[in-house]
Amino acid sequence: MASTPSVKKIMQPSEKATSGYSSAPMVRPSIPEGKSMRTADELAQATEKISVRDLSFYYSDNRALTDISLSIPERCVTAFIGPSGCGKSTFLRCLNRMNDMIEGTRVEGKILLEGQDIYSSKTDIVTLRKRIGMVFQKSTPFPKSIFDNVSFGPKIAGIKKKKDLYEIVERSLQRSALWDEVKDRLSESALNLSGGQQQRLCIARALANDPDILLMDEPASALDPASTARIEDLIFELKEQYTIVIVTHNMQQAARVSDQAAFFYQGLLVESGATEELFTNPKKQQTEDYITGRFG
Amino acid sequence: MASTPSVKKIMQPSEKATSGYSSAPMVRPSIPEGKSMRTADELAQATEKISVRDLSFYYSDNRALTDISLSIPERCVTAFIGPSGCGKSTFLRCLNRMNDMIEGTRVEGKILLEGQDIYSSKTDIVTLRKRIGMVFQKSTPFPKSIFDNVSFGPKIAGIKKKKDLYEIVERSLQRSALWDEVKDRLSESALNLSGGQQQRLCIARALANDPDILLMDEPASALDPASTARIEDLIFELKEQYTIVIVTHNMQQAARVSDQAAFFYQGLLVESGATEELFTNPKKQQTEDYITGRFG
Amino acid sequence: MSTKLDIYTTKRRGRIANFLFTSICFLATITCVLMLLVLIWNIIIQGKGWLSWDFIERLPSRFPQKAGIKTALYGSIWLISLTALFSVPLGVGAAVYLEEYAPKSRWRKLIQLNISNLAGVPSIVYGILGLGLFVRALAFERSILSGALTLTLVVLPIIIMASQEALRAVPDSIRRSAYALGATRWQTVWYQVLPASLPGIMTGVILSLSRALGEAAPLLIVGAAAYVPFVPEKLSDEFTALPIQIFNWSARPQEDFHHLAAAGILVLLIVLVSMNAVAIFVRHKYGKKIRW
Amino acid sequence: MTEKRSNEEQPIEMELSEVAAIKLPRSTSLESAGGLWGRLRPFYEGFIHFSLFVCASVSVLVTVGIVVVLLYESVQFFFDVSIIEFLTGTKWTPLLKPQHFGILPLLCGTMLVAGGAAIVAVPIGLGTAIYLSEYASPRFRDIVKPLLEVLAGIPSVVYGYLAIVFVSPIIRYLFPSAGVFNAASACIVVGIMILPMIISLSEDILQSVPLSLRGAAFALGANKFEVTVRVVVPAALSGIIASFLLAISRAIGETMAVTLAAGATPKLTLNPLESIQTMTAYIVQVSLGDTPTGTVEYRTIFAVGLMLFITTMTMNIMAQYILSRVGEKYE
Amino acid sequence: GCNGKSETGTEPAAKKAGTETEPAGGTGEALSGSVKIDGSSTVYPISEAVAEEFRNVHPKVRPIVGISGTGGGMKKFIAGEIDICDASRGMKEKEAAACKEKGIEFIELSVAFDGLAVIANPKNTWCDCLTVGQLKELWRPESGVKQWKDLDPKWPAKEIKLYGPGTDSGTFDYFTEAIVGEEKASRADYTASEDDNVLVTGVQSDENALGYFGYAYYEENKDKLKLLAVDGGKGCTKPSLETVRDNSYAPLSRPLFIYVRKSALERPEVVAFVKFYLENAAQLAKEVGYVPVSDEVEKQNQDALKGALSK
Ligand SMILES: Nc1ncnc2c1ncn2[C@@H]1O[C@H](COP(=O)(O)OP(=O)(O)OP(=O)(O)O)[C@@H](O)[C@H]1O
Ligand SMILES: Nc1ncnc2c1ncn2[C@@H]1O[C@H](COP(=O)(O)OP(=O)(O)OP(=O)(O)O)[C@@H](O)[C@H]1O
Ligand SMILES: [Mg+2]
Ligand SMILES: [Mg+2]
Ligand SMILES: O=P([O-])([O-])[O-]
Repeated sequence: MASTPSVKKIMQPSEKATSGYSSAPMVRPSIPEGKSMRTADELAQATEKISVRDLSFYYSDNRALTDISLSIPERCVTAFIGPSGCGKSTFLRCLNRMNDMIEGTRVEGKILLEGQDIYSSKTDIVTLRKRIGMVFQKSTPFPKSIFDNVSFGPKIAGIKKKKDLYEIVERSLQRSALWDEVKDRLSESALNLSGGQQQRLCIARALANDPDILLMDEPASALDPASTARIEDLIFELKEQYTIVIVTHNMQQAARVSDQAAFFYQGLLVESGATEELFTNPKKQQTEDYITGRFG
Repeated sequence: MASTPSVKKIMQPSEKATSGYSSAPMVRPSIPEGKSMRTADELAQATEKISVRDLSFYYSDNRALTDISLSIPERCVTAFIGPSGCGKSTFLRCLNRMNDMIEGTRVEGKILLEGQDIYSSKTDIVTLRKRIGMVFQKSTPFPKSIFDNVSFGPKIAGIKKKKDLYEIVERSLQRSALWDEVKDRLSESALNLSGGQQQRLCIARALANDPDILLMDEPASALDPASTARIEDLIFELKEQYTIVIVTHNMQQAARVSDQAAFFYQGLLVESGATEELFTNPKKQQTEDYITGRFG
Repeated sequence: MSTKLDIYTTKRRGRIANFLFTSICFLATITCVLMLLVLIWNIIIQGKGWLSWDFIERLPSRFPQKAGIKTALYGSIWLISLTALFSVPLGVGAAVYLEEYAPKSRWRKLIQLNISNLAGVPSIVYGILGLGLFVRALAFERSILSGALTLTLVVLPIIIMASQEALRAVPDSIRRSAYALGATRWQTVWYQVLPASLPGIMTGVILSLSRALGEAAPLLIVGAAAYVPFVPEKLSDEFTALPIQIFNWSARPQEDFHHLAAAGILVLLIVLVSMNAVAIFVRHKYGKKIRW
Repeated sequence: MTEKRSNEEQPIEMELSEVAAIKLPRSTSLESAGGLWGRLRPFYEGFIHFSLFVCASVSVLVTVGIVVVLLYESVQFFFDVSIIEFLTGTKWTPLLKPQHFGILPLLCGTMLVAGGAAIVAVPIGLGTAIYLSEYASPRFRDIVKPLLEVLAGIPSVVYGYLAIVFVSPIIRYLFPSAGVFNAASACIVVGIMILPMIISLSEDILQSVPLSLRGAAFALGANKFEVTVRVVVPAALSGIIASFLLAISRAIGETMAVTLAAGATPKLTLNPLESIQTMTAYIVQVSLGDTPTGTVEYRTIFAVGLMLFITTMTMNIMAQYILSRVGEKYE
Repeated sequence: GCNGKSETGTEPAAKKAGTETEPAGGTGEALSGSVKIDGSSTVYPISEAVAEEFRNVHPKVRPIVGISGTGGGMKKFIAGEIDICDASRGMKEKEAAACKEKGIEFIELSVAFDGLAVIANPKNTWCDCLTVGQLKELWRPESGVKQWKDLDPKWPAKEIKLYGPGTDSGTFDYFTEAIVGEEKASRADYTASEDDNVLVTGVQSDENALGYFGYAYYEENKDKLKLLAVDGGKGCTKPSLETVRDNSYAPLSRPLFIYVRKSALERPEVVAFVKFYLENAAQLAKEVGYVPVSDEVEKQNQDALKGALSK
C-alpha cells in the first residue's frame, strides 16, 4: 500500500518552483540573482559583528549553555540549529540581553558587539536592543491594533507624524508579506489575526524598528510555504545591510538561507562554520547525525 | 558563488534516514511497516466519523469560512492545508466548538459526529470535548507543574490515585517524545520549558485525556526533525484507534502522514480527497499551484 | 541603513524621561512608606507604655489604668471571622459567576454597574439596611451575627470587584486549554482559573477584611454596645468591637484614654497584620510562580 | 485491517490493548457522559451554576433593597420639600432653624473631598503600584506591599486625628487663611486611606500582564518607561480603573475622618481651605444622632442617600464608558 | 480633679459603694442575666461607671451599656429593646406618647447635673464674661455678629470663630433651648463637631475662637482653654461643681436622667442594678466630671423606684 509514486509526484512540481519553500530542497530554487551564500573564505574575511566568548548561562542552578564561543560575521545570516530544548532560544536571548528579564538567571563569559561588551555595566540596554531586533519564537502581539503594533518601535524612537508612521507600517508589513491581508483592517486588534499572521506581524514589528542586527527565533514556523519563501527572500534582501541570526528546525531552510551555521546540543555548541561546509562535511559525528536526521 | 553542490550533498543523507523529517521528502522514508496511507477506495469505504455540511463561520460580520462540506473518515488522518489566514484553525475549532468561546461568532450549517449534531442544543459540550481532543497552534501550558499539566485531563475525568496518574503522565510524555527531557523535573513549572518542549507538552496533555478524535493545529511547528519524526510516528500509531485531523504547512508532512487532505483558500474548501490523489493529481489548478509552491 | 549607535551611550531624551518616571514612581513609594511610618510611629509613641498583656486581658473600665480591651478584641475576632466566612465565598462566587458564567449581555453589564455602585454606598446605609433586615426582620437582634452580616454587605463589593479583576487577568488561552481537555466550566474555574487568580483575590480579601476590621459606624447602627463586660461566646451574644472601643476612648476628655486609644489601635493593627499574614502568605506563595 | 475498521461500529475502547490500563470514563453519546458521575455531573454543574448565580444575585438584591428604601423614603421627603429647592438650593440646614434643604453644598463637599482625595491618591498610588510591580525587587515588593495594606485597616478615627494634629497645622502654616477644619486636610488623609486600594489592586493587575508583552516591547528598544506607559499600563487599564473606582467610592463613603478633618459645615464652596460637609458625613451625623425617625429631618438622609447613589452611578457609568473605549484585553 | 486619673484616689470610694449596696439586691451571688442600657453619650460615663462597679457585687449579671444618643436610646426604649435609657434631656411628649401607645411604663430618675462651659482661647485677653443676651445675639439664626466688636464695642475688630457641638447632640439641643430660646435654632456658620476633643483642639489653636461644650471637657483641658463666665442675670458666674449644683450657673446647667422600663423591674437583676445606680450615682458622677444631684432629688428618685417596685 506504499504510496511512493504519489510522493514522487509531489516532488516533481517543486523542481520547477520559482520560490524556495520547504518541499523543494533538491535545487536551490529561489536564490535570486546576486543573493548568494558566502563561502567559508568569505566568512573568514567578513568583519566580526558579534563575538561570543566562553558564554555560560544558568537558569537558577540549571546550566542551560556551557562555554560557548562563536563569532557572528557582519552582513551574513547565521543559523542556529539543534534539537528542541538544546538552548538555541536561550542563546539568542543572550545576544540582546532579553534573558535579563527572567529572574534568577546568570551569565558568565562575554559577548562583544563590535568590540563592546554588551554585559558591561556601561551598556545601555535600550540602545542595545534598538540595534538588535528580535522576533520571538512565540509571537506576542500587543493587545492593540495592527497599526499600533507595527508603529510601536518608530513611535518610541520619536517619529510622530502619522504619515511617516503609516509609511513605515506599510513598508514593514509589505516586506513581511502581510500587507495584502491586513491593509483593510489596520485598526483591528492584532489578537484577531491567525497564527501565521501574528508571526508575520511580529516580523514586521521588528523590521519597522530598522535594527542593525536581527535575531529571529523560528520566524517561519507557522507559515505556509509561500509566505515562508517570502520571508526567506526578505532575509536575503536584508542581509545586504543587516546581520541576521536565525533559529530554525528546518534543515533545508538553514541550508538555503544561512551563510554560517551553528549546531547546538544540550547547551553545548557542538560545531559551527560556513553552512556549505557544515552541511556537506561536518567535523563531528553528532552534527552529521543531526542534519541527516539519524538521531533523536 | 552558487552552492548547488552543497545542497545536493545535504540531500543525500536523507535518503538513508530512518525517520521521516522534513528535509527528506524524496522517498517516504519513515512509514513503518504496517502503517500505510489509505487509498482513495479505502477512504470511501471508511466509516464517516465527522460530517460537515455547509458550514459557514462568522467573526462578527466577517465571514471566515464559507459553505464547507467535508467528511472526515474514522481512523484516518485528515490534513488541512492552505495559506496562512485561510481559515484552517477556525475550521478546526469549529469541530470541537472551541469557537463558542469567542464573542460575537456565529456558525451556520451542521457538523455531525457519528450522526449527532454537535451544534444541537442537546449536545453536552464537555462530553464532546472529552471525545475530541485538541492541540492548539500556540502552545499554552497551564501555569503549573509539568505533571499537573499532563494529569489535568485524567484528574478531572475522575482518576484520583497518584500512581495511576503518574503512569498516564509518563506514558503520554513518552509518546510525545518529551519524557526523557523532563522526567527529572516533573514538578517544575511548565512555563520554564522551551518552545518545542511546550508544544510536546501540549500534545502529551491531549493524549493523556485519551480522546476519540484528535485535532492538532500544527503540532510540529516548533519541533526539530527528530522530534517531528517521533510525533509523526505517534500519529501513525494513533490512527489505528483514533481519528486524527491535523493542520500543517509542511507539504511533505501532509503527504507523509495524512490519508485525506483538504485544501483551504480564503475560507473556502477548494478541494479535498485522498492525499494520494490530491497531491498527485489535484482537480483544481489552485491546489496544484499551492502544493507545488507556485503560488503566494 | 540604520545609524550605528554606540551601545554605551543613551539617547538623552529617552533617558531623561525614563529617569524622571522612575524617580517619580520611587518617590511615590517612599512617600507612602513614610506616611505609614509616621502614622504608626505616632500611634506607637502615644500608645507605648499602655500596651501590655494585662491590657489585652482586662475588661473595660472607666479607669484608664484598669481598662482593658479584651471584650472588644474578642468581639472583633468574632466579627471578622464571621465576615470572612460569609463574604469570601459570596464575593468570590459572585465574581466567578459574572466573569465565567454570566452571558455577556446587557443584564450582566447592569449587575456590574450595580456592584460598582454598591462600592460607593456609604457603610452607614448598610447599617440602616442591616438594622431593618437582620436585627428587626430576621430577628437576629443586636448580635454578633447581625454585625457580621452587615459588615459582609459593606465589604462584598470590594471582594467582588477585586476578584473580578483578578479573574479577568487570567489569559483566555488557559480556559480554552482546559475546555479542550473536556473540563467542565466549574472544573476549569476550580482547577485553573481560580488558582491562577488567587493572588489578586487574596488582595481583595485583605483589603476588604481590613476595612471590616476598622469599620465602626454600621456596627453602631446595628447595635454594638460601648461597654460590654463579657466575652461573646455565641452568635447571638451582644458585642463590641475594637474600632468602637477606640472611638469611645478617643472621644473622652481624659488624656489617658487617648493613650489607651492608641494602644487599642496597636492591638487592632496586630490583629490586622496577623489576619493578613495568612492571605499574604497565600498570595506570596502563588503569586511568584505565575508569570506567563 | 481495512475490513475490520469499516465493519466496526463498536466504540474504540476494545482495541486499546496497549493504551493505558487505566481507562478514563467515556461515553459515545454526546448528550451526557456515561457512568454515575456522568449522569450526575450536569446536576452538579447546574447546582454550582445556580449557587454562583445566587451569590451574584445577593448584590443585586442588596442594591434593590437599598434603592427601594431610598426611593420610598425620598418620595415621602419630596412631599414635604420641593424637589426644585432640593436640587438648586444653596443652603443645607435641615437640623437648624430655619431649615434649608439645598443639596448643593453637600454635593459640592462630596466632590471636593472625593476629587481631592483622588488627586492625592491616584498619582501616588499608581506611581507606587508601578514602582512595586515594574521596578522593585521581589523582596522589596513582598515587604512593602503588605506593609502598605496596613493603611487600609487603620480605623478612620486615627486618620481624623492625624488630620487635626498633623496635616491641618501644616496647611494652616502654608495658608494662614485656612481654618482648623478644612477640606484640604480631609482630602489628604482620605487620600492616604484609599492608597492601599489603588496600590494593591493595581499592582496585582500590572503583575498579571504577561511577561512576554514586556519582552516584546523591550526587544523593540523601548525603555522601561515606555514599556510601562505604552504597553503594561494600557493592558492593565481595566483593572487599574476598577481600583480607582473602588478607592474613590471608599473616599465618597468615608465619614469619620472627613468629619473630624473637615468639620461638619455644609458650605457651597470649592475652596479646599474651608470647612465643609459631605453627603456621607451628613447621613452618619443624622443616623447616629438624635433625630427622631419619621420626621422630615430624618428623611433627608434618604434623599441625600439617593443623590449620592445617583452621583456614584454617574461616575461608574462614565468609567464603564471610558473602559469600553480604551480597554485592552491580552491573551 | 474628678477625672479618674489617680487610681488610689477613687478606688476606695468605689469599693465602699460596692460593699454598701450588697444587701440591696438580696443575695448577690445568685443573680444573673443581663441589663441593657443605652442612650445619651453624656450620661454614658456614669452608667458605665455604675455598670463596672456593679460587677464587683454581682459578677454574673451582665450590664451592657451602649451609646446612641438620647434620641437613639429613646427609639430603642420605645421598641422595648433596652431596660434603661440614658438621657441628657427630659423625655419629649412625642416620645412619652409613643411609650404609652406601646404599653411601656417607665420611671424617670435624675442622676446628675452637667454644666455647659463657654470657652475661649487663652490668648483672648479682652473677654471674661458674656451675658445670656450677648450669647443669644451671637448664636441665634441669621445672627449678624461677625466680629468681637459686634458684641461689645470695646472688643477688637477681629472675626469671631465659632465652635460648637454638632446639631445632633443633646448638648446642642440644650444650649439652643437655653440661650436662643428655641431648640435647634442656631446660626449655621460655626464649626461643628460631634467630638468635643476636636472642639477643644479647634478653640485651642484659634486666637479668636469661642465655643461651648460639656464642662467635663473643660476640666480635662483647663490649661489649654480659657473658661468664660456667663451672666444669667445674677452676675457673672463660672461653672464649677458648686455653681452648677446650686443652680447659680444658670441657664447652662442641665439635669441628666435615666429612664427605667417598669416591666424590666420584674427582673431582680434590674432592680439590683437600679438600686445600685441610685446609691452610687452621686459618687460616680463626681468621679467622671459631673455634678451630683441634691439630697432632695435623690429622695425623689428613691420614692419613684419604691413606688414602681411596690406595684
Ligand atoms: N478571533 C478572531 N476575530 C476576528 N477574526 C479572526 C479571529 N481569528 C481569526 N480571524 C481571521 O480569520 C481568518 C482565518 O483565521 P485562521 O486562524 O483560521 O487562519 P489559519 O488558516 O489558521 O491561518 P494560520 O496558518 O496563519 O494559522 C484570518 O483572516 C484571521 O485574521
Ligand atoms: N525560563 C526558564 N527557566 C528554566 N529553564 C528554562 C527556561 N527556559 C528554558 N529553560 C530550559 O533551558 C533549556 C533550553 O531552552 P531553550 O528555550 O533555549 O531551548 P530551544 O533550543 O530554544 O528549544 P526549542 O527548539 O524547543 O525552542 C531547556 O531544557 C528548557 O527547559
Ligand atoms: Mg526555542
Ligand atoms: Mg492557524
Ligand atoms: O448623646 P447626647 O447626650 O448628646 O444625647
